[in-house]
Amino acid sequence: MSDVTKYDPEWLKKALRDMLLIRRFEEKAAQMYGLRKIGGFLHLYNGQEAVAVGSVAAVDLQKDYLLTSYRDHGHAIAVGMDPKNVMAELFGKITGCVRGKGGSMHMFDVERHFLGGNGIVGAQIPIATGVAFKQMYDEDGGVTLCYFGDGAIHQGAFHESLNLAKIWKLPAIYIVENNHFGMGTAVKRVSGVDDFSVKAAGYDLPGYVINGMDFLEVYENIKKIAEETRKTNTACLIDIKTYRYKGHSISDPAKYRTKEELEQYKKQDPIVQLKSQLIEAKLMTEDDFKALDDDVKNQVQEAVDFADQSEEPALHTMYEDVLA
Amino acid sequence: MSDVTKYDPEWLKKALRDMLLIRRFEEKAAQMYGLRKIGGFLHLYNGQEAVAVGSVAAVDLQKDYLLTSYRDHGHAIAVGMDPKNVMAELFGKITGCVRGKGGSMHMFDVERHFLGGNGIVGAQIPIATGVAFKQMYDEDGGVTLCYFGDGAIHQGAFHESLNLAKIWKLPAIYIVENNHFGMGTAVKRVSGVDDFSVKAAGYDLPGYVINGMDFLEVYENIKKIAEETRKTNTACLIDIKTYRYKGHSISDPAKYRTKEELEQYKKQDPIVQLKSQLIEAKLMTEDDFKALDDDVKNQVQEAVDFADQSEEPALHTMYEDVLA
Amino acid sequence: MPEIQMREAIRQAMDEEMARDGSVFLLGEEVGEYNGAYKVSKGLLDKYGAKRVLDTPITELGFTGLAVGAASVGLRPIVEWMTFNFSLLALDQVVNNAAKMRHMSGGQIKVPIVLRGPNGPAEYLSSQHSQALHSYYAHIPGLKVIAPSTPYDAKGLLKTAIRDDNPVVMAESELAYGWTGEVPEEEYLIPIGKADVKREGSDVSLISFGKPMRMVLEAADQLADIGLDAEVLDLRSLRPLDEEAIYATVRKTNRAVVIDEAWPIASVGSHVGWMISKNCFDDLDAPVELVHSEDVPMPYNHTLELAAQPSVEKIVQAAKRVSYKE
Amino acid sequence: MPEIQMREAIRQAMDEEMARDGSVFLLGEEVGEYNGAYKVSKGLLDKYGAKRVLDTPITELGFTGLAVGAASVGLRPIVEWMTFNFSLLALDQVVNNAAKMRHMSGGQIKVPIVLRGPNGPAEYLSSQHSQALHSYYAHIPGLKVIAPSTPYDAKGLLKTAIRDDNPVVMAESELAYGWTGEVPEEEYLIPIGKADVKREGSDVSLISFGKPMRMVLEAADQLADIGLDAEVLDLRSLRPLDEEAIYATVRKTNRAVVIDEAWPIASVGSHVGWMISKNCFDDLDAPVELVHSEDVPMPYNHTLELAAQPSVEKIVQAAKRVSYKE
Ligand SMILES: Cc1ncc(C[n+]2csc(CCOP(=O)(O)OP(=O)(O)O)c2C)c(N)n1
Ligand SMILES: Cc1ncc(C[n+]2csc(CCOP(=O)(O)OP(=O)(O)O)c2C)c(N)n1
Ligand SMILES: [Mg+2]
Ligand SMILES: [Mg+2]
Repeated sequence: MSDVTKYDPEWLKKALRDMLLIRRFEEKAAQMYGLRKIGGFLHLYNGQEAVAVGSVAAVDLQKDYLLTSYRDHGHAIAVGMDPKNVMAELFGKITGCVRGKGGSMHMFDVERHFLGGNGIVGAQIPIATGVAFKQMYDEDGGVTLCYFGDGAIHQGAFHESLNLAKIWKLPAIYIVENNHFGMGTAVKRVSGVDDFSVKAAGYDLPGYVINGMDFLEVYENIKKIAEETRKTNTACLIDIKTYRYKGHSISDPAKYRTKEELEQYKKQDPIVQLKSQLIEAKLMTEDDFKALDDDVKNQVQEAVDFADQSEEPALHTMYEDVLA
Repeated sequence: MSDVTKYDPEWLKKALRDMLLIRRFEEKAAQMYGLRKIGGFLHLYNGQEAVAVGSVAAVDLQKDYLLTSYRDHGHAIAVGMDPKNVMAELFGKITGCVRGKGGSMHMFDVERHFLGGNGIVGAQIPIATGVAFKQMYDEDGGVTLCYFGDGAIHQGAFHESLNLAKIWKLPAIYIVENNHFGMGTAVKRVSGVDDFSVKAAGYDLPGYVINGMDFLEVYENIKKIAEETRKTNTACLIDIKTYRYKGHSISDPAKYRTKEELEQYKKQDPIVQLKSQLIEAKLMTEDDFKALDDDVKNQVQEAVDFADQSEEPALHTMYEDVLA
Repeated sequence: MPEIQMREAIRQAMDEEMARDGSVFLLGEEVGEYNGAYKVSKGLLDKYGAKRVLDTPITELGFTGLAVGAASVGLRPIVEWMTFNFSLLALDQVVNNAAKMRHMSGGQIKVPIVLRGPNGPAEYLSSQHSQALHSYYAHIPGLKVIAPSTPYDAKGLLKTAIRDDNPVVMAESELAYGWTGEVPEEEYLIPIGKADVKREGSDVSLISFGKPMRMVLEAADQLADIGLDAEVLDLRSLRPLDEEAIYATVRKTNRAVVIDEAWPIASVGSHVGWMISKNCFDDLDAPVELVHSEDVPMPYNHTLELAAQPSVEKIVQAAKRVSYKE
Repeated sequence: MPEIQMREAIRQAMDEEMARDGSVFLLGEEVGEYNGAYKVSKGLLDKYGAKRVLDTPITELGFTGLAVGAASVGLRPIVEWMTFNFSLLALDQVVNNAAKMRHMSGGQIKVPIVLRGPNGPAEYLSSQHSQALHSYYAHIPGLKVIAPSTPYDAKGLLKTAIRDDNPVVMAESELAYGWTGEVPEEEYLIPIGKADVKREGSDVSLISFGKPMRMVLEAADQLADIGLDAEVLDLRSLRPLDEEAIYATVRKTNRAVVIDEAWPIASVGSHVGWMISKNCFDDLDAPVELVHSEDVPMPYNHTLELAAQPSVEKIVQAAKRVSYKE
């Protein structure tokens, strides 16, 4: 466990706030789904907050990029998107970050270098490789973080991409957000290996394993790895072990796992952990945390109000954003 | 180098004859292409004969299967197909093994468990995995040999298939016929690794490297590996190093490699090697070989005559073999 | 006759055929322990075990190709694609192998495989998850393609498909899985390639298939209210197309509206429109109208999403136009 | 004006645009050291270096997706697919990303990518290598699709495509790479979406695109010999379709034959057939005929292979049929 006292307390509190914001946002989204304000698939990020927040904190979104799957609210908030536009997107409103076109699975913020939000399992891997290609082409010193699930790694797109990244020296960081399940399927039922980092050797790339339940562990490792990638232009593969507390999507009761397993992970909750570390180091009190949480809850409520009061897109917008 | 005296001399001579038959067949096919008796792509097998002949000799085609790419004449002859029907297929005649429907790239002989002949690079890999699936399903003790090129291994289909073979315990033997080039592209220009067998570990499968220029080395290794696969139902990946003497297809002048490299491989010619071993062990004389070669040449000429004299398919056959 | 859901009818077809023939097996993402993303395969794992009901990794190309290979040596796989959107990843194996192996082998091989799953838009899913891709399969010789609109048709067609020695693609619909309809207890089969008149009428022919059929029947009711007696033809099979049935209804009514929830260009719908225009040239009293989805990627917003698709209203309007009753 | 080959015209377009704009680059199998499987990219590696002319591994999905990603952040990739047959492996990235990223991002992203290569049958290649797959791309909103038939059109259209901020698919033809035609030395662009009357005539409209255009023009000559004055419209762009030009020629001649080398069902050809039938209903003196490839996988045997495709003879016959001159 890392020593929190090495870090600027304000920076740590910002990270804690970001994770908490994601958590509360997701809880609220689930509630809004129940009220039928949101429809379709809703893949929540509860439990995985340290991955997005820790890794985004470790890179520089002036030059670095990130891309992920449909489980994208956490990344959207981690890069600093306003929860208002994220919630409005879930509500399908014109004020949504993609104008009500995409919904839950397709959050994008090009200014913040967040390129979605992809609904096809594994499809973001070649795309991210192409973003890293552009970084190589322009020699701009950036790296691309490509997140995908433990289910996605078996897709051919993964294999083709890692080889391309290797031979063309692309600064791509491939991150398996290994939450142990692809829908109802436990990793071990569909994978020949337990530890995905071993696959890196098949492309002569470095592989790493990181505990994704700990913000600082994610941050420090990604920081180091990203610097290495920048320096060597050698891509890498990281198996970040994490866990999703909720079902695959909102309609999934998650009967395929035990309560004990879930409780086991909740004991390592990334928010609780960082909060405890901060309190232990006397950088924060329980009351401070309470205040922070209230503040976050307010922000989420504001997002809901904003979404609720926003307009639906006009019919003619259906013909927009098809061609440039 | 293996000791030839361990083996039945007739069996060895049969292997030598098969390799020679492939060589002479390919030479004749090239000639017929020049005479415009054959059109389209013509991917020759010269130099790689020990791979098909050695591996086919090591399995039992009563229960085992094989599938390969468009570079399939060698395998067709190795499984015992009559060169007449293979040549007639190249000529596009109704007496061709697939009735003039397929040409060079699509030799099939279901009775001999040879399932083609696939023109899409890498596409035979999932198909072969499915044939191995059937062997697992029926528990019939068979194994499936799946041959593909050093260019094909980067296809997503490879990655998806090996994982499937691992988790479902399918008796598939994946053989990279590594002839060092995919068309004009040297392996090292498009691959992150030199030795493909290392990729096996990414699926927790065994990986092997074999010298494909030596019939007995191929035979003995595949024999051992096939028995292992039969016993354990664990697939494996083999990097068989070989070389193609001709261009990728008949129209390719192969300017991308040096004469020296080619000569280097020709020194290890599988036919010359086995012949020398047999002569050295006094199992054969130069005259015997000459006689064998004449016999083979006759057989190839007969195949040409047969093909030449065969009928073209009638127009209405175009509508046949589309649906069962 | 018992009323059952579409998902249950599909399940029954698979169940009965699996019971009848040990070479039939089911594979796909979440078809086993999860009982299917849309619960179509519910109970089959318990009944037939993990050898015959296989949860696959998320590898559409790999497991579809595997199934094609298994079919080529005598098994009879049913592949469930979680949705047709993802089947694009497997398309090479369908077009270049399933549809071609018999041809390439000069008739030596048959590929008795069924490829099925939900096609077309569901709700609130945006553009990657809301595509009606049946035209891609209907384009390819060597395949058969069916698209049932009722539990009765789904069961009868799927049983036939499983017994067919050719690759058959069955386009279902997520929204239709809950639709109910009568299905007899005794066994029956429905031939592939036969359209079905779902409603007789004399004034105008409404021709469709799959999910839009429900709207089409509703539109027919509304048309009746304004004195237009619509005949409704359910194609059921998109390859082969039942040309005879199509021409018969148009020759009867002299007016046709084709309804296809796909995008218009190079669709089954516009193809049928051309076939009718060509082969019933002298019978047509009005141009053939096509009701299709707007030619845009599907928006998430539900109002826009509905507006982008065929609707009862659009069908009624088209029928009125071809009847010069505007 | 100099006469150059089609492959040279395509090369010139890429060369000029690469010289003009450093963000344009070319990738694909064998495009570099081998100078292209069909020598279309000859000399470009020498001129622009390995950073801008990249030989890819055989990974259609991966390198196409990579190019889509690179385009989404400002580069302008040209992807050469060795043939369209292999593009099926990349289709998911084209349909679900190239065509959707702008939509999914609410207009934040543009994807200026060109996807090109030979489409349709060449010779003696059997069924996996002889498919005309343009209908698949023409079906998809979010893409543009072009199919030039002359060196002049190829160069002008490709230059426009490279500058276009949208994904553009260009269907070429292996057999047409050697065709020659006049191409001016000075720079020119051809807009995407405009059809071109390649021959004026008054008796019957022959409407086609891409490789079959050459047969179509030959058929027009033969028709002239028997007193039928054919107008030949080259669509050039399959998405968007130039509806105005299509209707204009049909309204002039009152008879139409569409020629598409694809299989018939759900093809661009039958779609155009329906569009004409619907929108020129009162102008047509005969049903719209479609000359298409036989609905079978392509045989290797050359006689059968030719018989399976459109031919001058078939076009002439169809034109005679619509002119009631049989
Ligand atoms: C190509 C494709 N196949 C199937 C699906 C349906 N699907 C959506 S999410 C999912 C599970 C993915 O699991 P994983 O990669 O572990 O990501 P997680 O949901 O756990 O974040 C599946 C099968 C899809 N969207 N795309
Ligand atoms: C999917 C696909 N992409 C491209 C091609 C064109 N092509 C045919 S053979 C070949 C090279 C294959 O090399 P390798 O796998 O090493 O096999 P080899 O020819 O050396 O036996 C290519 C690119 C194809 N047939 N299929
Ligand atoms: Mg997961
Ligand atoms: Mg090779």
